[in-house]
Amino acid sequence: MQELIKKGKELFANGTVDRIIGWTRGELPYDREIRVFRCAECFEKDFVYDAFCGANLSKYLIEESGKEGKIGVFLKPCDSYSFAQLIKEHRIKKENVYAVAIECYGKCDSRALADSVEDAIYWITDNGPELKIDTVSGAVVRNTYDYMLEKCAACKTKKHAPGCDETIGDEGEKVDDCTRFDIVAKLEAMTPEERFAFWRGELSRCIRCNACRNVCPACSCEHCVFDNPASGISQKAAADSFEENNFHIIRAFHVAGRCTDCGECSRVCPQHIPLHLLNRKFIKDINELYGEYQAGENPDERAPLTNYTKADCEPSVVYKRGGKN
Amino acid sequence: MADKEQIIRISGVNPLKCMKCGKCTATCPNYDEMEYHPHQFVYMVEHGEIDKLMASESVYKCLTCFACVERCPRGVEPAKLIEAIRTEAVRRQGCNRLKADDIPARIDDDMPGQALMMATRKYTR
Amino acid sequence: MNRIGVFVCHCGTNIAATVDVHRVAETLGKEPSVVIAKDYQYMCSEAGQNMIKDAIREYGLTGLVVCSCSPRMHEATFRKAAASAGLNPYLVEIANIREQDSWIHKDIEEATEKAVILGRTAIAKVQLNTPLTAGESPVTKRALVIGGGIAGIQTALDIAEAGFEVDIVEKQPTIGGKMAQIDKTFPTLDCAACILTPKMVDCAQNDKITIYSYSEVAAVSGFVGNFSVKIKRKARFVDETKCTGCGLCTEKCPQKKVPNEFNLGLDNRRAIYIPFAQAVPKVATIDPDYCNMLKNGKCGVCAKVCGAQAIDYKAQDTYVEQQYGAIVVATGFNPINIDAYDEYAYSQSQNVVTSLELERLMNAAGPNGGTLLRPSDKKHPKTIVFVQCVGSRCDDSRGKGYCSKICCMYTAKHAMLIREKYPDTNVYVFYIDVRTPGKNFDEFYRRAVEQYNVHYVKGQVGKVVPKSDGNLIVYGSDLIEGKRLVIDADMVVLAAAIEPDKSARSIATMLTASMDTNDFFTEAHPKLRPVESPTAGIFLSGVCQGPKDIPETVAQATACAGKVIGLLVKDKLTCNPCVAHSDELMCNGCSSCEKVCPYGAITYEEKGFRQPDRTTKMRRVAIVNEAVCQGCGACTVACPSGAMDLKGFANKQIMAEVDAICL
Amino acid sequence: MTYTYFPGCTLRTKAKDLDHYLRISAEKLGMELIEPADWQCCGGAYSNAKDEIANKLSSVRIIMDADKNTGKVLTVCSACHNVLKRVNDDLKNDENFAFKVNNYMKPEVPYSGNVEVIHFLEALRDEVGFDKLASMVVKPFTGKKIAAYYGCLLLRPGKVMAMDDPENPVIMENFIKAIGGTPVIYARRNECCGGYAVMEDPAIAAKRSGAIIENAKDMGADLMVTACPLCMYNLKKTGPDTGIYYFTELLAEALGLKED
Amino acid sequence: MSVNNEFRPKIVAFCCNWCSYAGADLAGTNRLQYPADVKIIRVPCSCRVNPMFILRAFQRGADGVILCGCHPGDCHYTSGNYFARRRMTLLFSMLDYLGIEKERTRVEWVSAAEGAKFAATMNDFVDTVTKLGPNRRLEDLRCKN
Repeated sequence: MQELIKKGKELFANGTVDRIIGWTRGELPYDREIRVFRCAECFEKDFVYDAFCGANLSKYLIEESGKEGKIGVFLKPCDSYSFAQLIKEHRIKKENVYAVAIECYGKCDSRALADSVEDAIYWITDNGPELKIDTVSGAVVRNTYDYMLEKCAACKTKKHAPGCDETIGDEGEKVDDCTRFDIVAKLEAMTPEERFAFWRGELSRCIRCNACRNVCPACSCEHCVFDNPASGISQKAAADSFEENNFHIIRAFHVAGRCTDCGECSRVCPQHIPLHLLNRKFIKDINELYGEYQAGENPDERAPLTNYTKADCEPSVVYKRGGKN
Repeated sequence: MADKEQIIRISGVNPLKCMKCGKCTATCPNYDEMEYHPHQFVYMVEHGEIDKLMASESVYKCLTCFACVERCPRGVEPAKLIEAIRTEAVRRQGCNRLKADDIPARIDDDMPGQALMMATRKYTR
Repeated sequence: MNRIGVFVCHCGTNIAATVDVHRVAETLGKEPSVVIAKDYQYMCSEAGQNMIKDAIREYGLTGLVVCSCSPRMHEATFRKAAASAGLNPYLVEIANIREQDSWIHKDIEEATEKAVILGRTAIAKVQLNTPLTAGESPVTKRALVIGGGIAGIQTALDIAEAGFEVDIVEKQPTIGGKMAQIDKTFPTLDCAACILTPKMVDCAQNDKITIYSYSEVAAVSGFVGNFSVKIKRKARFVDETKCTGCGLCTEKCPQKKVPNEFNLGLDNRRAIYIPFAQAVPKVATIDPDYCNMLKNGKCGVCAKVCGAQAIDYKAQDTYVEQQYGAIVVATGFNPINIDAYDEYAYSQSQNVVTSLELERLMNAAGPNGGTLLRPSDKKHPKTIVFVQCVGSRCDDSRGKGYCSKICCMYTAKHAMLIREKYPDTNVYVFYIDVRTPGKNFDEFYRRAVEQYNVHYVKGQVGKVVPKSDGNLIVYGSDLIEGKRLVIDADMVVLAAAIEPDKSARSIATMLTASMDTNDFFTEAHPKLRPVESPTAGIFLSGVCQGPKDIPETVAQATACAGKVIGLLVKDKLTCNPCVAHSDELMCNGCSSCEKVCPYGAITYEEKGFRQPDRTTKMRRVAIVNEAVCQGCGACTVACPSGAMDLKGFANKQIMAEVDAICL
Repeated sequence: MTYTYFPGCTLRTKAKDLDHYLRISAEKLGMELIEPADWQCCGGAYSNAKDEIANKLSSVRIIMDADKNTGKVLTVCSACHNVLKRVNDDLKNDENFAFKVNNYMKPEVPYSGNVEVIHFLEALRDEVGFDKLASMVVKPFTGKKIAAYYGCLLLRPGKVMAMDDPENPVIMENFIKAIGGTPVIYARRNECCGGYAVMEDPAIAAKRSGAIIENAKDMGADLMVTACPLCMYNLKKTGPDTGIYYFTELLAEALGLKED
Repeated sequence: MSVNNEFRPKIVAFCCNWCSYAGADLAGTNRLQYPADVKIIRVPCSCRVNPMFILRAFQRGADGVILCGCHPGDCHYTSGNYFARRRMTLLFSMLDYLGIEKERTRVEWVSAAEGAKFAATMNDFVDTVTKLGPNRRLEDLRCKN
């Protein structure tokens, strides 16, 4: 963290940026909020980078990069793909952003951590993998790795997407034994009845709070199709169970081929719906049917849904693959 | 009474596909031995004249060599029709074309067993 | 408030026999916002159209639904009627209750119920229709003709006659096509070369016509009025502008064993050649597959003898890029490969020939100088058997399902010419049917029988057995006499089916013009628009559209030219107003739409937007070029925000249709 | 290359030569033949009647046996080959037939059409290769004009037998070239010899076979070869007793395996 | 009118204007029968069909949705059906993943010349959907107004 603060101050000092977007402490000891720092002093004072900084900053740059001046940003590997993808889609004006690639060893699922401690927490100190938790009845110690966010436990890469201006620390590698498709595969192997029951159980909890939509870097439309009366599907709340499905299928379809699998949707869902399993299904299908594709990785590559080959499989391939009948 | 539908069913042949070009008859190697020729089989089945065909010696003259089947421009397969009629004929009681008693006189030392086997299949129940 | 009029057509009994049209009108009349619902015998008739026009004026209709035949048939008719009564033509919707209802169902109850639903669906859609005005696009006043046979030549000449530039692309070294190979033409028996070659020369001399011979179409982009075509000019290793066509090189070339394709391989030519004496352009071409110089650098004779110094062994393929307003397909035909019919022994005996080979054998410029000699031993044939329908009229597994149309007549011609020239030759024609519709055609056939005593036998040949002396034992059935004929013949002539040229398939793909299962080009309407492809700006000339004889081909070629001229005289084309439109307030500028647009119709610009806080924010937004957009709608689905929509087929409209069907 | 070899009845009796020369040649060519211990007749003739099941069951047994070992049935007798290939085709493509057969035979695993029935000629062409065969020839038939007689069973129906072009076959001609001979092409090589009609009326077979031999001789043949014992019988009965051979005999001779 | 309680599915067919809609017309011209349960919506190209339309159809009670377009390579707009092919493949796979019977959705390429194929396809699809029965798995998802 100190290295990051040093870098931030330097960027302010040499005039590279006039503001930096970063994480800061929130209300609760494990809450981290997003803040735009406008001076080196406030940055030094309030900037935080620790086990609770899971939030992906790239989406905020759509708005921020449209403003005058240049903004600095720290990007974890998974965030950097969203950033690159948004540049590719002309949403972020790269010339107004100074991006610093930073290392990440996995972030903590604060809700799970809080649930593991009986007493009220009033402070947490991140000592590397060890978290010292001060509660009203005394301190306890937890290991970050035992309370990792799903997206970090199934981390796909420690390597940044191209497009950052500089890197702090060593550039990582892709994770060879990435497990992110395991649950998708498990679902695929179920019978349709089982799958239906599974998804009904999950999606029926949706309260249409739109948290997933609002956090998603791919879901960054000026006006969401669900708010567009001309789309024929605009709606504010899930009127019935179909609407829940409809919303999530369409949302997943709209980001298919553009979703970088940053996992933010599931992280923020107050109902703990594993929304990433929808996105990962599309990613898995795309990889299997049209060749490996990672959104944001290659600025010149066409997205799978705006591309085709004459030899593409027919939709009837669906009848042959997937799970049991 | 032999039924046209029965013949069509067991042969799997649709005589209506015939465009009456006569190529089957032209190409039949055993034309000279037959009273009714392949195209007539097709035509007569179409018109339900099964009994006439069944009673004719022509039924036993077909070599099932499939020349007519292979060369028919419309895919009519006359030989299958003829075989269906022959099958119907020999399936009837006492209608075996080849009688056991007649066989010894028809074979000689060189004749392969295959001839007898095939003839039995083609001429008897 | 919408005021919708519904009109239900009986189409005589076509609809009314299966659909209770009164009930449909009555039921739909009760739909909200429907102010008038009527049924009538023929809505497309003048009386029917007047009924619609009157209703538009009387009720002040804001939308019109016609329940009738397919919109592909009469949508334009009813739009025109609406427009003439002051209703925007795009406020008209058709419910297809004929092709997709009355004609495919038998149960009146079911068909009526479906008609009501289809009517409701159209009502649901029309309420969301908006008035549309068509834009305009310019027309490039130049036409491309693909194929330089008689069809392409005639079309090109007619277009040039009207004063427009025309380019002919021909893959062979000369134009002329199949007709150049034919000896005489039916039913008049005039010499094919005598009537064709002057037209070829006309093409060469007409300053409006450019001939790209030995060339192929490599790529096509654009749309009606504005096609852009890349033409590949294959290296002929002879400079067309220098070659005088003297032919010296073709006499001196040492490589003499090249099968002469113009004579169908019945004799040989040199590696450098001019296909035939009257070739246009009359320039030599080097065949790279046989030329020793090109293959191993050892020869160079032609370059030495060429006074014009036209030979260039280093020539490469070149490309020409040209703009056109219209494209004519005249890719023609070929006889099929008859290997699959070897019961006729074509592969076993030289004396079994195809009809086109016989044309060359009888042609004065052919391998025998016009004397009919049988190929194996150059003897005069005394008995010739013609076999009709070789590969035509077959079921799908055996050959072509269609009648090749020209064989009956050319066989009568061949038979007649042989009997005329060699009265001692016996001629048999085995036929399944003799088909001679056409002016003076049956008379011609009867002359062959009555005047020339050609033996027409109703039946088919089943087997041909060649003998070592070159004779052929022909087994054929005579169905009228009920017997089999065994004929000892000198020659057998096979009327091989014709099929579209193999190059047509790839051309169709480049032009996005549709083809039928036999690879013949589909016409926009089988009866009413026979020379146009369904793809706007693409026209069809000759056999590429279906089997035709020369008179029909020329007639169609001229008709096709008429259609092309009709297009090229226009300065502007009315565009399809059903095009994509981006709502800039919703647009993210993400470029997804641009990536899927096949026409490059979408561009982006930075635009300022007033914010609630009175500042202006610059955003990248998509702009659709309405003249270029063809209205496929690919962009509408690629757009994540729904900013992109298609006029006439808007998201809301299609959803309304879905809802009405599922109600 | 391992095959389930089905010789068929005739090869054990009247057509021992066809079998014997095949076996010694196959060994030389590196083909391993496994002859099932308890094979039975193929059924003799394929029944074209759609309602005939029983006639085809003996063929089904042979095919199902092969399914358990090599997956490839090798035959040489034209009749056996025709019956086995067509029954196998029915098993693959006639759902109704396959259903009834599986019901009746009750195999442990239902047969789903994995077995391939191939003729010895096909094996020579596709698996040994005529080029390789030619390289192994020690006594070529140089200068010999040899007429291949296909008959009808080997080629038809063309779609099912799929061995070669039914009207313009080349497989035996290429075989003849491989053993050094000059093939003679004549139109009646794929016409019927009279077949089983010899039982009905020997005169029919005599006429059919006579025309074939005459055609072959007229086109210049010194020798004729066939794959079928019944063709062999009919041809020999009609024509000369010499000059007509099973193709396997010429093969063995060319490979230098023929005794005497 | 006899009361018939047998299940009749609701089928929505999206047909591209250039090939499949014309193919459907040809089926009509040739009087080839297929069940009245099929209702066709004309779209300019198969690529115009938004997954939202298909979901909407199911929402409103359709038992099956079929999309017909020009054969790959023959698209009137050159490439529309290629995009449609990818979109529908992924959508159908997703529906299957959510446990919705995959046989309820289908894509078929039908040219303007294939009237017989159009009728045969519709007969087969109606048959398949009829066998599946009413859209039970989506039933509780339905929006009944």
